[in-house]
Amino acid sequence: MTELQGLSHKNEKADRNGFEVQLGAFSGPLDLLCHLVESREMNPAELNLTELVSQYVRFLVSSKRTTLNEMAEFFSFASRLLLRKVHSLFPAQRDTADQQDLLDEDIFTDEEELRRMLEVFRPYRNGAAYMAALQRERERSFIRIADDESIPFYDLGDLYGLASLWWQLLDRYNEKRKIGDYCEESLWDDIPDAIPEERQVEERMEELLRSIRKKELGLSDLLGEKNKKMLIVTLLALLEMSRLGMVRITQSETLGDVLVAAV
Amino acid sequence: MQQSDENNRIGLLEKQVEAMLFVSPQPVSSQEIASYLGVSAARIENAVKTLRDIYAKSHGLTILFVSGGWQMATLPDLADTIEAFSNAVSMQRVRLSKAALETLSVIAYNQPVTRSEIEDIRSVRCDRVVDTLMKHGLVRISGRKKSVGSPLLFRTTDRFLEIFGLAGINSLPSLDELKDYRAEDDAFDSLERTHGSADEGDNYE
Amino acid sequence: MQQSDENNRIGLLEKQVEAMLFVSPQPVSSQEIASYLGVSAARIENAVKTLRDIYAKSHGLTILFVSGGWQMATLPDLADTIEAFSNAVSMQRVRLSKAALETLSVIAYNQPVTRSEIEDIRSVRCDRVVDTLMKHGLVRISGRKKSVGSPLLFRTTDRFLEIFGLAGINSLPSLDELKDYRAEDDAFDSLERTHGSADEGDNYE
Repeated sequence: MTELQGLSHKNEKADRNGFEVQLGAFSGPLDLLCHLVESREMNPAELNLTELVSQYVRFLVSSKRTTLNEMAEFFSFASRLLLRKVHSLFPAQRDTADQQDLLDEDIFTDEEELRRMLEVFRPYRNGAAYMAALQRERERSFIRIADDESIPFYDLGDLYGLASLWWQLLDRYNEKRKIGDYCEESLWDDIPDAIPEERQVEERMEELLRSIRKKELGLSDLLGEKNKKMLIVTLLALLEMSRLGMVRITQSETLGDVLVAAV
Repeated sequence: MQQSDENNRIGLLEKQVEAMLFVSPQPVSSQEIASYLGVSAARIENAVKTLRDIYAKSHGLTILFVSGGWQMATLPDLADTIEAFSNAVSMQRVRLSKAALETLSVIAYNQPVTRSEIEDIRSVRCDRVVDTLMKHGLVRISGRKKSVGSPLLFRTTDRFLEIFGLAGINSLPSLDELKDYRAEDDAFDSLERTHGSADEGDNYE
Repeated sequence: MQQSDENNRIGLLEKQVEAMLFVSPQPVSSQEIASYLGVSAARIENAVKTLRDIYAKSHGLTILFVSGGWQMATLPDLADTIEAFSNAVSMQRVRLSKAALETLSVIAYNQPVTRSEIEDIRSVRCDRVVDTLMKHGLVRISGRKKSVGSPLLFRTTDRFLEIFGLAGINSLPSLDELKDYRAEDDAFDSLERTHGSADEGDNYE
């Protein structure tokens, strides 16, 4: 993660017209590719895969405020694009047995295939944009507020809807029994946040900076009382700050407290 | 209403008040509206008066003054029509709130079941919801449980089976039948799977 | 307004229709009203037209045509006022991520459609998004496809039409017509801003 951050810092400086990229603003790899094709005014009929891939990867590298999950998904797509290119340049490798499996999984074979994917995808992307506009317009009008918690309504007769609600409830119930004191947040909190996100680390960095700017603090103060997740995020934040030369970490005596000061 | 200029200005205020009364499920006092719109309560009173006049002239709606506030409602003359209509509509085209549908699912999968058992699973009270379900003929009382306080037991009705197109209560979808769309909640699970053989479309993560 | 009252005078039928639209929590079709009142649907259409004209002239309310029916709502111009007035109205809004909208568009145009068909088009996994859409009641399972593994089929719901202000699924322009549709620059702006606060922890998908 620190590597990626390092790269993105570099890129920001190198790329003068550098526009901010947030993967979260894209719905997926194809959405980003469409955006690239449009913003660079490439002719989809003359898609140059190499050029597109290199732009795509540059985009990913300069991407900001991105969760690791997002990044992973986009890079996985990018690597398949690259692999494809390699195979088209070195067709001989196709014979290797273990490469064969990879090829079978692959979804496109060349520019033609990628172009076809984009062509199929693009109208839906427009459809989504159109629907977003529709929704915004509709949301300017309000209907009467029902006096109970009856929004949203479910059409009766939707058997699968009924069934899935039950299985969700059961999940929640079992979870509740498992953890004893159940609170709705904690369920969602734990799942996607299991891997600390860059954003969390960045936020923590700012917090830490604010507290140590006033006075030098011991590591034990900074790591105290927090939960496990917070602990990891704090450690990552400290490492990153140290790497960037934002803090000075010292230990005055063996086994003494480690002191953290802002530089 | 004499001066066109004044008319227009009052027009916007009236529209705002009208829309507020429309969306609000409870009566709203002039003071409350006034504080939201940043005008005097007296101006609100005037606006409401104008609205009431407009509605009184020729509308199926009216503005009532109840428990210290204004509330939009249907004309008293139409009471019979409207009451019958709203029952008819809600029977014909039943739509349930999430709370109601959840409760229905608990009853369907666990029948016969008591109210406190339902509440245990949903961790919210459900007397009102159960009443709604009974009113719609989706749920019925099927007896009393032989335990302390002998609480009522609830079951789904034949109408329930009909509406959901079920041959019998045993045909309710199992967890397995829904696995097609249910999200894998465990992030690590999906990571692991990319290393193994990628079945279906899972190889994108 | 300055004309005589006669212009604004409406008949009993209009009043009834107005009151019905007022009480109904969901859109009501002309047929539904007609069959209830025992008059022709054409007469109802006319009555609604008269009401719409009256509302258009000087009211804070309007009558929408969504999901095949009529629905009373506040004027779009008053959106800010009403929003500030009542927190509860925000419940009527559904925040969807860009991925969710895209998936919804694939489902809307191809329904009924399986998850792997959606994934073929979007080239990313969609279980989480589909799950979210189902939770919001915008999409439902409509059965199983008769093919290998008999995967579940998904459809949009009436609520989908209501949320997007569509009279029916046919009111969406064809994909061909959208070929050159470009979103205004800020079309997704609000989405990005709320990106971190969607109800799903993992709102990317």
